[in-house]
Amino acid sequence: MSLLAQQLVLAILLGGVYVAVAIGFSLVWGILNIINLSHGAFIVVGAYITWTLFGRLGLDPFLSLPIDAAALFALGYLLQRGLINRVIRAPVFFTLLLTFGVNLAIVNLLLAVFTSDFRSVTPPYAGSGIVLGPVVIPSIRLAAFAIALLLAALLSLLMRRTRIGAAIQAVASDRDAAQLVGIDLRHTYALTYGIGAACAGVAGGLLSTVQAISPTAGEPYTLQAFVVVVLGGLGSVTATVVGGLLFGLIEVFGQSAPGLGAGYANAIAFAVLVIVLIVRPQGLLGR
Amino acid sequence: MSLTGSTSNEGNLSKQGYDMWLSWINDQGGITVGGVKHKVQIKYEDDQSKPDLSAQLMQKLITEEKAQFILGPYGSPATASDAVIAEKNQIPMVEANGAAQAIFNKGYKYTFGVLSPANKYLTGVIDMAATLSPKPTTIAMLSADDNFSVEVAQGVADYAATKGMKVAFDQKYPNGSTDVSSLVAQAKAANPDILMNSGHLAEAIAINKAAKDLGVNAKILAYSVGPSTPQFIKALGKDADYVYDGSQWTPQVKYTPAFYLGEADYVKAYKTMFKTQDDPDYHVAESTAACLALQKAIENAGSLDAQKVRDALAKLDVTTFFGQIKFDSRGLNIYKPMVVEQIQNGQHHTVFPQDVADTKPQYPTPPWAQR
Amino acid sequence: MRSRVLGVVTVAAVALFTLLPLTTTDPARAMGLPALLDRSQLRGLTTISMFVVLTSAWNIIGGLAGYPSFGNVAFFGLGAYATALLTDPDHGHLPLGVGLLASPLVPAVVALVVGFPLLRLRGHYFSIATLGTAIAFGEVINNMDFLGGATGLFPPIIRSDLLFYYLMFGAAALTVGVTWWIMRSRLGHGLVAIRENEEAAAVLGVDTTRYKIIAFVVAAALTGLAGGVFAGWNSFVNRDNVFPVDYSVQMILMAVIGGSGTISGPVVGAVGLEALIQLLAGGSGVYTQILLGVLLAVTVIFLPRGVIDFVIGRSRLTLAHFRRSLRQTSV
Amino acid sequence: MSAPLLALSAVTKRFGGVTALDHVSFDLAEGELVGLIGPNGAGKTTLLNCLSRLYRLDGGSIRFSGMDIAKLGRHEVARLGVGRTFQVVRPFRSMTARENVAIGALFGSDRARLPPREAFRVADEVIDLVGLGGRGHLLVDELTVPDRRHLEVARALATRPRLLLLDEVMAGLNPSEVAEALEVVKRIHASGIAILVIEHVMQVIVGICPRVVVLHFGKVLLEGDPSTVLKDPRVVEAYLGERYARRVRGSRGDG
Repeated sequence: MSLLAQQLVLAILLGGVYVAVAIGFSLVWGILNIINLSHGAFIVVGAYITWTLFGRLGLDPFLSLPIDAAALFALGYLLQRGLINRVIRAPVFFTLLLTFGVNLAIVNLLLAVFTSDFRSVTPPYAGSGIVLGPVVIPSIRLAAFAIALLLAALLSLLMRRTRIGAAIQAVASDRDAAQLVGIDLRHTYALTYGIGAACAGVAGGLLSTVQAISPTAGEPYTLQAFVVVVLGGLGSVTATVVGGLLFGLIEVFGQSAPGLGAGYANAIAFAVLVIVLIVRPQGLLGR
Repeated sequence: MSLTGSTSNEGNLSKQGYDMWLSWINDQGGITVGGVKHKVQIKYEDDQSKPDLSAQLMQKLITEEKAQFILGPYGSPATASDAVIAEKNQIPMVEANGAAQAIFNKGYKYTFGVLSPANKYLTGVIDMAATLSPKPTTIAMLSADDNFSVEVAQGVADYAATKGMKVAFDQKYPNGSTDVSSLVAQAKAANPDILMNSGHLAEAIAINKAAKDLGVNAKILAYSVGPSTPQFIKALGKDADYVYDGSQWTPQVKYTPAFYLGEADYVKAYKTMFKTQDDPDYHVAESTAACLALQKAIENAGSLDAQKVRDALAKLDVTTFFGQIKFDSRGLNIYKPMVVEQIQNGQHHTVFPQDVADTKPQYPTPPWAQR
Repeated sequence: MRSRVLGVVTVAAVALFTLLPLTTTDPARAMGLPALLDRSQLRGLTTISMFVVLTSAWNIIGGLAGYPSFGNVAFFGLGAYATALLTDPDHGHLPLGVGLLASPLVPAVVALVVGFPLLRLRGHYFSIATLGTAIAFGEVINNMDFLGGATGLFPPIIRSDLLFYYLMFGAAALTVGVTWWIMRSRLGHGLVAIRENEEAAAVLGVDTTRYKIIAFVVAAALTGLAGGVFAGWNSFVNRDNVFPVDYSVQMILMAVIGGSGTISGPVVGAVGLEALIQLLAGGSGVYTQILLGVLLAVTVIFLPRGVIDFVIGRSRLTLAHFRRSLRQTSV
Repeated sequence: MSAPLLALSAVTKRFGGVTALDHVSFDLAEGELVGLIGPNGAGKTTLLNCLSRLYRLDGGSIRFSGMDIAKLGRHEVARLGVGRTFQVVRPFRSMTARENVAIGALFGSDRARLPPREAFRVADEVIDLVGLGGRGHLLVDELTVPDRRHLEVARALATRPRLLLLDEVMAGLNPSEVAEALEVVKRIHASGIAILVIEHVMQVIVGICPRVVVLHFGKVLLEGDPSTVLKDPRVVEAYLGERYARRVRGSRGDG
């Protein structure tokens, strides 16, 4: 019973990590119709920025999150403006390939700079937790969870309450009409992609505190993001949050399914993915 | 050799080990064959941590660079692929970085491993645990699902019972898993005296973090691969303390080498050559040992003929700074014991077997809350 | 005229790649021919042939039918495992020939079964679902003890490099031949119609479900055959070396860079890119990978229809062409 | 009188809460030419999609030459002899006009399904028939907008259908182009193929269709000969209502 409660807590906290991982990916997919295969690499870049600032300047990992966001926003903006905008009207398969190429380049640049050593940020307060009877709530994971939800809330506000958000929504619903009312398409696309990358940067900063990172660690994150978005559905922040939490539950409890075990974790996750795709392609909350 | 890609870290360490021997032997004027000294050249190719590329490059080295003998690549999958190439070309390969035993059960004649095989990786920890009091009795075993890690876990499962211990929890997770916290929670529920992981550095770090987060207060935390590297301590800081690992070699072991350097000189030479403060870890040492085995076999054979050197390897029995090197009929070095290391105050110490240990294990590991 | 030139080029290429390997060091000595190739170059040619199979087979489902599968490596792995299981002395212990027979069959049956649900998905969804299926297959097999578990399987070593070269080259020729036949048949026209507009194809009477399944199964069988030959050649099969996601990506890159949806594009892409990778191999892998990434980006942006478009003169390599291509796809 | 070629009985289709087709029933005889008209949103294209089995019915039945379409696959409907065009053209863009049409002849109805060589010969004939002669080698992107409409018709025709469904093939054409298109329709009809012509602008088909069916809000408003139908106050109101609505929208400035 206490194990069940502990698993549940971990599943929900893990879900928070997935929300952070998926939220930028979902935005870019929903608005630009790009499956951003370099999303995982962005996350890793964010993680390395946090790691560097922590190692060199002793900056608390949670304080470096805004810096991650800003740096990744700039990177994302420039990439979209300079590169991806040029094939945005080509078949979706091409943007997929292009972002794969970008991913390859980023990962290997990171390898050249940071080597493939595993890094992890371990602030002094790591490992402390709130103990509720037999259940432990690790404080770093709890903080990461809270920040992931805060990030989702901020993004939601940005999309609904600001001019930028309105422009992004307009571009997503009707490109030509948006252009007619004076929205700069290139700029708006680049903004969207930049915001998506910034979210990835924050996710990376969070991940560096709970997991070990290396330049090649990004691919699983891209896949996780994809699964989360498919589960929740495209097009809203809420859907991503639901998808992320659900995926956390599936991961944790799928592993303890009798007769299967953790060795099948990916198989279980993808089986769920394929079933959802076939039964309800728009996702659980998708339109 | 995996100089880039997912195992580039270990690959580069192994290359350092080869280079250590190379500079030493050429300072001596080379290998003596029939009274004549032959200078040695080692050619490297970067297999990018991909087994298929490794085989391709191995063939290239043999045909284009006219490689006469092969030093193994890094990792069990690449070693398995390269063993086939060695076999097809009938060129002896001495490998130091692929411990999965399966490679040696196939009747290959040209592959020799200086390592203790995978199933021995963590049995040393069990041997040690049996000598401690209070004696731990239950083990929770987590394992990645690659061939090497599975063999390590299997070795523990087979061996624990003979020492009166019970594996209370045994789970595999996919290689490269990003989150293992729920597995650790399950392991915790089994309330083990010993928490073991058979995986890689990233997972060892993640499991140690999760163990602290969730307050898993096992008396022994032991991970197959990871803690022996300096990175493990850098990544975890004080939390790395008390962790055990099974190691092929540690700078503290004391053997009586028949030739080449002793441990202390080896460590000193390493630090000078690579301008570092870090001690050489076992990847470096085992790779140097592979070179030593090959050197000795060539000298014993008194010939550069591949067939004769192979036969000399099969008969080899020599003690080096790395320990005894002697191959069974499969080409496996089952005669060298694994040593157990523990991290104490941010330093690696050898704690078992007692005859090579430099200090006693700090046991039991204090609960996380009291550190 | 152009078709005659192509015919001559094809015959010449087949003749060259059939005869040239006879000049590899050992057989050349045996037959008194000049030694023009060494064993490592022959191995390189075998690997190139393997990628011709993978890329051309991918082209049938990805290029012709327009279903960009990211999971074809699963068929390679299944084919390899089928052959390995039958030939490994600890398991089937049957001759290689028998093992090879199973290598296209097992993946074909699997493709038939998973094809029905998967091929109902389109675009990104199909790509990722196939990728997930491939990863899942690798993982499940890795957990199956009767398939050698994580250790893998070990078919007996057969020392003839030439044998495996001819097997792989034969598989490549077969794949290209099958593609050629498909493209001239009703099937090929139907597949292209599906790629261009599935509903329009359906109302014209194309049995879209059946055609997609056929394409998927044929691609799976051919990919599996390459896997089977690889198993015998490499004598070692486990999840890490026959289910690498890299292969799925690599075949797509090769097809796209060469020009997908054509017969020669995937061949040119596979030969060119794999030769380049082999030339650069041994150098630092990091920079090879960065180069690949840049090459991919350049192709996607400037040569969306692949290199073959220029080789066979369908488009001219001019600045105006680049500009037009950019104008069509950018904002 | 023999059984009708096409028989719709109480055909119903819903999208979420909206009923797009509500108990639509009418027949069409072998070789007959019928017009299907109605204001925007009346459900004309939805009906066509039901006829070619792109949509599944929520009620009622469609029988084509005695077969229940609901039990067939999309391609089987085509093989029985139902050809159609799309209002928004859906050419195979990587192919030439000739190849596009050949797809119809390669597949299509049981009377088509020719081997590749013959399919291309038939394609050439059909291309001439619809007035695309000499432009068969062009890629779709190189064709003019009216030519793309003709291509759509040619492709459907090459399937050798017994019933051809034309979805607003004349929308957006200028008067001389419309006249040309009407000629093509007449020629096709003269060869014995039954045709259901959908048009938004009814004047276009009044001249050629002996019988029209009026659809309004998913229901059959009435059917009969064009001159009677056109004068019917309900039809006038249906269209007027739309025009009125359009004028109101226009004055708000978002037309």
